[in-house]
Amino acid sequence: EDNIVKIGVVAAESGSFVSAGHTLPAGVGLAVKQINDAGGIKVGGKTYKLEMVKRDDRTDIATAIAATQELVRDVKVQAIFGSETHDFTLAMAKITQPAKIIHFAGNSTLAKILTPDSVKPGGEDHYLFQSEPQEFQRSGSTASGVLTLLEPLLGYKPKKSVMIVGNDATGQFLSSYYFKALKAEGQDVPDIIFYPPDTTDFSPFLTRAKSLNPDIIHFWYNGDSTLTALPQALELGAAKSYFLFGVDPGIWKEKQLSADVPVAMSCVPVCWGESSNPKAKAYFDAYFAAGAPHGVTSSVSLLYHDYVHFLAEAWEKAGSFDPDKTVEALLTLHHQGVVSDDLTFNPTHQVTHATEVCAAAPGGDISCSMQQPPAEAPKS
Amino acid sequence: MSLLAISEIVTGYGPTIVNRNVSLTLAQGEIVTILGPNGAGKSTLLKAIAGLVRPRAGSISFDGADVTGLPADIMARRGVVLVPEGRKIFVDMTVEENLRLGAYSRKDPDAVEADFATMLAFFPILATKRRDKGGSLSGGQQQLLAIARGLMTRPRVLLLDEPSLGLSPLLVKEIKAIILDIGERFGASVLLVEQNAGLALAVAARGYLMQNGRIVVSGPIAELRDMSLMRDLYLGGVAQAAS
Amino acid sequence: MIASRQPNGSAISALRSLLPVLVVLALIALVPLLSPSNRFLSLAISAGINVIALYGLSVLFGQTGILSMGHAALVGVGAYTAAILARDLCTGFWLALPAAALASALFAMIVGIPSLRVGGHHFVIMTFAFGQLLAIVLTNGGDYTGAATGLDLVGPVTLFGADMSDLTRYYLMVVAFVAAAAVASWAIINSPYGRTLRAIRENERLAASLGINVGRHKIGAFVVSGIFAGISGVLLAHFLGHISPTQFASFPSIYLALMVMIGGARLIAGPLAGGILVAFLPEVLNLDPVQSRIVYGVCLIAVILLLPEGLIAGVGQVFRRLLASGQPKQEREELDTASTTPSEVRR
Amino acid sequence: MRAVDIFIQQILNGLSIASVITLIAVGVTLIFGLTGIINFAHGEFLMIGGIVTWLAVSAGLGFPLAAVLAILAVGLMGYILERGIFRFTLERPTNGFIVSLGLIVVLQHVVVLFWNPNQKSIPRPLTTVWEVGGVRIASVRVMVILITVAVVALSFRMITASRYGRALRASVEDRDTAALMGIPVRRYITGVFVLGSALAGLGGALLIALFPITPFTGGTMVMKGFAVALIGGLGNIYGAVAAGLILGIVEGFSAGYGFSQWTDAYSFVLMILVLLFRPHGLFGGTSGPRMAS
Amino acid sequence: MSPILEIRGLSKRFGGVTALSGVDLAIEEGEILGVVGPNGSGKTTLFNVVTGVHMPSGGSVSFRGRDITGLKPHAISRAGIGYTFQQAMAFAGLRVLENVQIAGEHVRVNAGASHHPWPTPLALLDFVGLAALADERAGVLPFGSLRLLGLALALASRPALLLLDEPAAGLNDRETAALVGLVRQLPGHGITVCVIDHDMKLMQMLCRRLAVLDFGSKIADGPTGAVLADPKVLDVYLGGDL
Ligand SMILES: Nc1ncnc2c1ncn2[C@@H]1O[C@H](COP(=O)(O)OP(=O)(O)OP(=O)(O)O)[C@@H](O)[C@H]1O
Ligand SMILES: Nc1ncnc2c1ncn2[C@@H]1O[C@H](COP(=O)(O)OP(=O)(O)OP(=O)(O)O)[C@@H](O)[C@H]1O
Ligand SMILES: CC(C)C[C@H](N)C(=O)O
Ligand SMILES: [Mg+2]
Ligand SMILES: [Mg+2]
Repeated sequence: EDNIVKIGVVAAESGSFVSAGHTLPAGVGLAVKQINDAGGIKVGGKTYKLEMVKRDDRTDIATAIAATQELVRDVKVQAIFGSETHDFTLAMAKITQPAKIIHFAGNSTLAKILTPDSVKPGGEDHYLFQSEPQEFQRSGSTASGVLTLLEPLLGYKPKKSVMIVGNDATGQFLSSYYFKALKAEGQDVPDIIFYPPDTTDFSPFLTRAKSLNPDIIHFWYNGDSTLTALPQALELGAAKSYFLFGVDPGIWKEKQLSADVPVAMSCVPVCWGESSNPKAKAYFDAYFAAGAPHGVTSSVSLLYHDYVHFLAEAWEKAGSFDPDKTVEALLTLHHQGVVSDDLTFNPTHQVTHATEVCAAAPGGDISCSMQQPPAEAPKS
Repeated sequence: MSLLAISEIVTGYGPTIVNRNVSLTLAQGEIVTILGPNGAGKSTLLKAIAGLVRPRAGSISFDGADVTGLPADIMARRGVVLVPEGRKIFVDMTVEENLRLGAYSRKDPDAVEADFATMLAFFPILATKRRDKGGSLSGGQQQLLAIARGLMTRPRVLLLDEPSLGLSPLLVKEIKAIILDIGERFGASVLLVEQNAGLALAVAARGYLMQNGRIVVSGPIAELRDMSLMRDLYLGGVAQAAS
Repeated sequence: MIASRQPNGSAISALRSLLPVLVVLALIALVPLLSPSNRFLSLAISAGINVIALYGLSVLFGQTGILSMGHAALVGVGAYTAAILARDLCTGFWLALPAAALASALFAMIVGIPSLRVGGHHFVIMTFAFGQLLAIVLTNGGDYTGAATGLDLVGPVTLFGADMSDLTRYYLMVVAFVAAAAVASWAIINSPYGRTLRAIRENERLAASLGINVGRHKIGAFVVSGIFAGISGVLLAHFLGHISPTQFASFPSIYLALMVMIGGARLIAGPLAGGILVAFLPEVLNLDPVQSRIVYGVCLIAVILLLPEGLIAGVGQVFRRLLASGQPKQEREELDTASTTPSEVRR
Repeated sequence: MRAVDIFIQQILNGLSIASVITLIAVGVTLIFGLTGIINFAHGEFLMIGGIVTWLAVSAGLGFPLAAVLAILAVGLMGYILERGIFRFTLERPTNGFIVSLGLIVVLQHVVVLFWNPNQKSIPRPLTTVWEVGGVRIASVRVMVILITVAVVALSFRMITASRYGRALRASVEDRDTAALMGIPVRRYITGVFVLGSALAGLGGALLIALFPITPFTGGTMVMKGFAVALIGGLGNIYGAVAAGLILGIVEGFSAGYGFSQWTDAYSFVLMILVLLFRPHGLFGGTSGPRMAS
Repeated sequence: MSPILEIRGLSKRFGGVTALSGVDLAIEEGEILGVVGPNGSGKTTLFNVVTGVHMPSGGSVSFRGRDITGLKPHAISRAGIGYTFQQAMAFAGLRVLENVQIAGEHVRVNAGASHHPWPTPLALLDFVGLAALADERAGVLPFGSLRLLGLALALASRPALLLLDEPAAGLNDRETAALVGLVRQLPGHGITVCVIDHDMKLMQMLCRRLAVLDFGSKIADGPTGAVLADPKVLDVYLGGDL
């Protein structure tokens, strides 16, 4: 008889945030299946099979909280993944942390609470891990990649950049880092233009950007909005080139997008449509074969997939499900994942990994490259 | 044969029954009155005839056809028109618009214009207020407007619910003359509900006395006037209180 | 001569409407004895917190006839007040309660005064707009409001030294607050003040002619509803531990209005029933979330069409009709008349 | 780019989205002003119009035909909903309003159920972009503006043709008394509701011609539609058109020149201010049937 | 003795319509004053201005020596002036008894309203003959009963001066007589009455003094008999003999 270890997932399978929500259980589920197919994990001499217990948060915080309570206290999971919604995650952590449940979440705003003080043993977020890099790293790698890839396509060195950013938690948080990263690359950034999250008519924002005469307009960060905005930008001739955060070359091709100017794209963390990362193809083949839809957020699932493996390895290394020992193991391990051969958590429970940036030439080919993150945050 | 014949009609609102087995008739050109105390069900009966309230039982025939349960707009187009109690004029519309609405379903524009002129001549006050909102009229002026609007429909049967309400003695006299004139001028019959017994008794040829939703007495006006029940229910109090 | 007659004991009959609610709440308070799941407790706490806000809405809408689409914003003011006070002044739960009630009441007044200047439907849209504005202000409020990410609220809730953060204890505390809200709203409904509000609902002009300061009382009702909302907000903030602007934007407001309508805004049992139903219907029927929302929307429409006074009143009516079916016909007619509203009122 | 070009460009930007909002506002204003029904689900009608267009275009139909289908489908939906639901709430407008809130939930999730919650878009029916001076004019936006102008003008004529217009207003004020004048009140109310719905259907088709939509697109659009209807004066078509223009331009300018993150706030503040000083809207409107609670 | 209500030079214009022009009128404590005049002569407007529904365009109103011109309706009601509407009104969704209870709850007894011990709501219903309907919803009452309820409501607000706008409209002779019986008792309870009605029998029974308006001006004011015999009044209002 196999022993079972339960991993909880809280994600939006309905409500307004569904598009991101589906990727989370898909990535976790895939990893769970792979581990079980390989015989499960060995901890303390016994073999365990993993079981994913997922709960829909209905994009509703009360449901997210109830689901977390249920997973933590009724189902008694060993770890929790989720959610994709920033404020939900922060509220969930109030439950998982006192209960000493290992909690993985991708929200970059977690950086606000993951401080050396809070993650130390006995700190209030000791068991909380951010499955994405520190924001200066992602911003830094993205910015340098975008500029490097666009320069040859433009035929000159771009000097002026304008950012267009969704005015929600992610956008507000991320944009300040990306702004600094662009500055560090020597860009003149005259304006960061925020748009309300449900905007569909981007023309006023784009016209404003156009009036600043930019070499690049950076759409930062919502993939769906970006896809809405790009055709309008092209129509207005708003800039000499564009950067679309979070749009996969796969989407670019599937939607048969094209532009008369160079367009850069980036994926979080690796692209599925066109990639320079050889391991990624196998992952995404399995991922889509399992029935997951092609979407702008599909690649994010990769992170969750890797962290389930990472966690499993940590448990094996700790030889126990004891949360304190697990944390210790997580902090000392170097995991070989798809995203990176050397996934490690830094002292504030965040990881470091590369970001993939691609660029489409006008009417032509797409080329991609993995961008290594800067070691240090730019001095502002 | 009578123009309008109501037979054994039952009406009510929700679960409450108002009229029970009421029958009455109205001949071409006739003026008939329904009298009765407050809450007897007179207005409800008129509404049922006009099609605003669906009768629960019984039948209504008009001009030889069965019209039971037809909606108000169809009844109005056939010529059975109610001037409702409590001056239900359109307060946000001008006097002229109110009058023209009366002629809504008429297809004889020239005659409508003529009638419009006649109304303004009948009721000079409406002519001076032609472009004012109905709601700005005084109570009595609104009553006149409601009557005039009813006449603009060129009814064949005019159901008048308390037309003298709120009119000055002078205007009551004029209204009396107009009611008497309706038959001749418009060829219409009139079914009149009135609390002003003086007016009702003066213009009607026949009358029905309604109590608790039923017709209790009917007959020629001269007979009704002398009936003691009538006096008790309807007229009697004045003398007592005055003494 | 004017004779003197005493009105009959209506206080007792009024109490009869409160009693079932208190009995139900007492039963609900016993639920932890059945060792329910933590999911249940958690959902029940959220539902209870909503119900407290709904009692405010029922005073505003059920009694005064003012439909607000910005009630969640008032809850939000309470929640943010609690979070900001805790952050800046280390204010605890119990001190936050009066402070948040005050802040929400104040905000209600600020929204109410201009909104009530424009009557009828415009009012609904105005409250909606104010709700949206609040969310926008919170989103762009920088570090002070935590912007789109929102604010954390840490710090235990204690009562007589006992830590109330434990789910069961928090549950019991919320049930107690719900009971208090029910009693408060019952007291309002059955006081002359409640009658005054109903008078305004029925006919403002007539109310004014009888010495009622219509404008002031309408704003007053708005403020009262704000007090309920503020308290609900404090409970919510302490329960979630983290609040953010989207929780208090217009759609949560719409849902609050729906809940109170489903339960019935005029009856004391209405908010309780509405809040519980909406929270647990999808759970109980175990529907796929998308389907459950469809079912729930259809239910709402059905309730409004078939039982326009809300579920509780509707069920009560059916119940009375069943009871009355044994009695003589005449009496039954009267019973029913009393419970139907006249569709047409003479003007 | 010259400042004046930017300015003109912003006005053009404002006009096209203003067109869609105006279509909603005209529908809202007609339906409310003439039937007293406050249909908050009007935005979802628009969304359905977009979905129908998307389905039709995906099935290979051309945009014009798809738009006609959207108009017909949403008009039919309006007919069914008016007959099946809203007619029973005429006496109590508040109930009609609440029912429409329920409809929002139902319509959104029915669409999610059948066609998932993701964005949907169609290829632009017109792709030409003219460049005049420094200003770029997309032909599809011009198409949207022109269609809106034509359709609104047409509806306006239909509604105000004196006899109908008078009868409609009378029906709103007092249904019973209007019926006593021989006005087929019920048919009129249904007719207006269907017309307003059909306009939303067209609005949806035009919207998806411009931008992708999701099942939740209706929510934000309807708020703007109501704001415009109120700013213009409920029941006042002229007002709705003028206010739609004002709002479109204010939004465009606030995004273009103001603090962009406050873009949404400007329209609400505008509405609140207008209603505060002119409770019946800038151009005056009917107060509509009284709201019985 | 100074009059309880003194109206001086009161005017009211609606756009181009002059509804009242320079009306002077004094109502003596304890009397029942009648106001008559052709339809549209400004009677209701006079009441509306006194009770604060409309702002006057000119002139002043003082009640018991206090200037009340331009006060809000609720303030005027609290000062001690009650009134009934020409269109009968009640709180339609509430029970009849509740209606009267509400009406009695907003009086400030010291502010000029009557000091007499006041009858209970039920007693007031008894007084107007509606006690049997106390538990009905006001919305289902027939017109006549609604008028009586309106009177009960106004009485419950403890007025020192009661303004009645066409209280007998829609009542038959018998009901009118009952109303006369009621209104006549009011001065005995310390309530001064001013009544508008077109029913001359009623007015003759109730009022010793009549004031007549025509086109917004007062054209006669004096003992009832004399006023009704005034040729001017006969001409514009009565249209010949009674
Ligand atoms: N819309 C309604 N809903 C419910 N009951 C009503 C309605 N209208 C009238 N009633 C009731 O029906 C009964 C008869 O009313 P109706 O108006 O027909 O009397 P009436 O004889 O015209 O009285 P009045 O002389 O006062 O006008 C009354 O008891 C009244 O309360
Ligand atoms: N709100 C208003 N707007 C415009 N004109 C008005 C308004 N109210 C009244 N009037 C006009 O003022 C004049 C006086 O009206 P008022 O209602 O005072 O007359 P009344 O003497 O009470 O008549 P009735 O006996 O018919 O009730 C009328 O010509 C009327 O049209
Ligand atoms: C698309 C990503 C940037 C979103 C990510 N989960 C974050 O919150 O940072
Ligand atoms: Mg009647
Ligand atoms: Mg009058």
